[in-house]
Amino acid sequence: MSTFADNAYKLAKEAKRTMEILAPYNEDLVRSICREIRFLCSLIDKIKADMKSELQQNPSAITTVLVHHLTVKRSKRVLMAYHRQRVNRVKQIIWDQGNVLSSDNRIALSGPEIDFAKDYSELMTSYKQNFMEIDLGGNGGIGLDPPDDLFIEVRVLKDAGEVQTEYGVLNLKRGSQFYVRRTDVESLIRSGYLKHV
Amino acid sequence: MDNNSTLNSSIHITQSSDAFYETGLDDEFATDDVAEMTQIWINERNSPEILPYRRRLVEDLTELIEHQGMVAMEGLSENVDMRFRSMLYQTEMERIKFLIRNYLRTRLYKIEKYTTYLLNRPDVRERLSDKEYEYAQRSVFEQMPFDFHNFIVPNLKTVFPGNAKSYAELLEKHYSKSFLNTLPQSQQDVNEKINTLSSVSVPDEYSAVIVRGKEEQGMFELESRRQYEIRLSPESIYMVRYSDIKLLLDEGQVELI
Amino acid sequence: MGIPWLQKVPGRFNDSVGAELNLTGEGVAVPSGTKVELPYWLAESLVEFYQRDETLFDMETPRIYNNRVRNAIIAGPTSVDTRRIHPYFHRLGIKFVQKFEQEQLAQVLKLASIYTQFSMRCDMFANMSPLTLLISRGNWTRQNDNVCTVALFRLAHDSAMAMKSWQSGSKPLLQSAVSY
Amino acid sequence: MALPQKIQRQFSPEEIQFIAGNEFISIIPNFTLDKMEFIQTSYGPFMPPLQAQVPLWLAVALKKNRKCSIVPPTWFTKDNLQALLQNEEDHDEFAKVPFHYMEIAHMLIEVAPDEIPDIEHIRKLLKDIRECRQRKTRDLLGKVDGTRLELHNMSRMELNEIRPLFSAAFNEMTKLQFLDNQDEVME
Repeated sequence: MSTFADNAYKLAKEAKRTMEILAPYNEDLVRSICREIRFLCSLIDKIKADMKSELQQNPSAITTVLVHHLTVKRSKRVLMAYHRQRVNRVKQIIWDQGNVLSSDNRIALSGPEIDFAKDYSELMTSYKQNFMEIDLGGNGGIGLDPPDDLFIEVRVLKDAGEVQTEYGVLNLKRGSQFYVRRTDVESLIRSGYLKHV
Repeated sequence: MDNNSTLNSSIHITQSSDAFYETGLDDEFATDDVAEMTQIWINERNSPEILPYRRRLVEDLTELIEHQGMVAMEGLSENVDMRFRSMLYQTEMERIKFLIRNYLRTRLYKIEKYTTYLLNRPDVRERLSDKEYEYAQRSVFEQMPFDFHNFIVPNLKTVFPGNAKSYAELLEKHYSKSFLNTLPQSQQDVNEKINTLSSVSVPDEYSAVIVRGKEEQGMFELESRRQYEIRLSPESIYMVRYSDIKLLLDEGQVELI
Repeated sequence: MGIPWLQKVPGRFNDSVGAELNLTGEGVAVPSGTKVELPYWLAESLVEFYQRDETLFDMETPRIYNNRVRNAIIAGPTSVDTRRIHPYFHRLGIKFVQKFEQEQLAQVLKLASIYTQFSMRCDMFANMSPLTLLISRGNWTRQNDNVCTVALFRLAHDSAMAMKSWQSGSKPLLQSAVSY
Repeated sequence: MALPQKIQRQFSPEEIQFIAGNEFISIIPNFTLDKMEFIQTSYGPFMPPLQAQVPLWLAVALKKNRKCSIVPPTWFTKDNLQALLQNEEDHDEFAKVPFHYMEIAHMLIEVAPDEIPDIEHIRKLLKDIRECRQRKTRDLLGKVDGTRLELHNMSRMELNEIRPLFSAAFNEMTKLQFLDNQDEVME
């Protein structure tokens, strides 16, 4: 067997290395660590069963049990940390982009992570319902940047006639310039009628 | 410019004097809701632990936004002048919405970070709003009538039909499905509590914050090291341990920067 | 690549340890009193346990904190590159200070960290251009993978980048999705 | 996460600028408008050529719509900034500056360059002041000891800029501090 949770080391290092990206879920390593934990637990049980009341009199056996026990706890802690870090990544994607299941992400995520993403998105959406006036964003909606340019300056690139906005009617004649609500013209800018200046 | 300032002071058209705004400090509107919300948000962003939820403030401002929204909408159908006003009103509304949005999301971030700790500490738990508490952990006993006479504990599955889950549950379910359920029974607890191996995240009370006094109040001894003092004054800014000024912050004597 | 709690520290077991534990990696038993090196996380927990008023394991302070090093740091905090002595000189040292309440080591670490770790590093990037900063972040991270200064460097670096981007006032304009 | 990673340790400079938007500034409106009831308070009436004081965010919105000219604050002149720089260079401590000086300067230069005399000179002075203050900041780092650190006269933007690095250094030092408490117990 390996010495003191070698696989847990590997996973801890991998977690540290991939702190800023969503790396593919390392199922193999997670499984080996779980196997190791099960194995160590069975060893502990066996020693305890074999020695019964004599265990207290045998410092060497106690040391063995203790080291195994601590190794189990350490490995488990690494597993928690690894999964927690990934959960944070997933949550970040759900808040910022919403579409957690883009093909890139889908490859990187484990089955339980995909389920978590779906559940989390629902949980967050139901919390947001309490603040309809404010709009908390999330799911790729409004972000947390301060509202610096609620209204923006646009120049008309192509005649588009009259356009009804929440803020009133705009007569979009080529070359004219307007100061308008950002959200009213975003799609017009995307489709090339207006230019943000 | 000289002419203008003479004009200004002789006619008193503005609400405040030049000297007033020249101080450059933030406390001009110490009593108004928007200024208060701004500082509450700044405090929340900077403190390691979650601070008491300001329900009244959030509700009042939300109502005001709602009302102002209707005023701004009325302006839309009117003349150019009204449309212009409407635009300015909306600009202010967006600023306040941003404050509240950022405040609530900052709290959500902390709630998710310290879920177990928050739920296990009644004194900390009461800093959460009802909605936040529900988000962290729906209380089984609040949702289902509990039969005290017969001691029948409601079945979890009937309490949480479908996907109505809390964050604590989601996380527990996730850890369980990912690895915990393959471990021996004795190792399936989500929350390890053995000293250095504790998996429960707890806010670091000793972490650094930047702080200043709201009013001139003289010297104050640091809780942790009494030989050190800080001056409580709007002009005196310090980096200190959060634990050293926690009480002052509770009492509203200092603000975080 | 490393993490402070993975670092090995010296110590001795007060009783013999069976071969099945494979403490040395060679599959043999370790007689009591033999000096062994254990990862910090394990040593730290083992020292907590007593058997008949005797500790199971005694941890020793690693050589990297011996008197020679300490005196050198006290004599000239900037003359000792603690990162070359050990990549986790500071972080591991803090653990020893907290665990064993070693006052002198605490003082030494204070000297070493303030001068060599923080101030000097801070000077290096303070006046770099945004581009240099971008490139240097990668290099720094690779060359000094283990050091806590990397973490500090990153913090300062990210602040500096955010400031540069704000000062340049480059607000992204909304773009047309149509190409001409 | 509910709070994006890049703003978990500090505010973004844009957020600090947002906060500075509450600072008051004088404008000269070029239009007449009755008093307006905002959520926070009311502003106006606006009657050219009389000066009015409004929060910076409102001044910026009016200026962008060419509805006013902005009166730069008294500290924002070539002479006063020159004096400030001199003061900054002459002393080891930070000179007293308006708490939002960087953000206000930034916004004024961006939205009202036409109303700032000697704008290029002012830019240069601001840069020199900033560099001088940054040097002082670096010296300050050596004073971090995990108990308390005086940061008097630093502006909000500067405080926010140093926050992640200084907090990390401070927290490291805090871990080395427990012994001082013990000394105290023994005394």
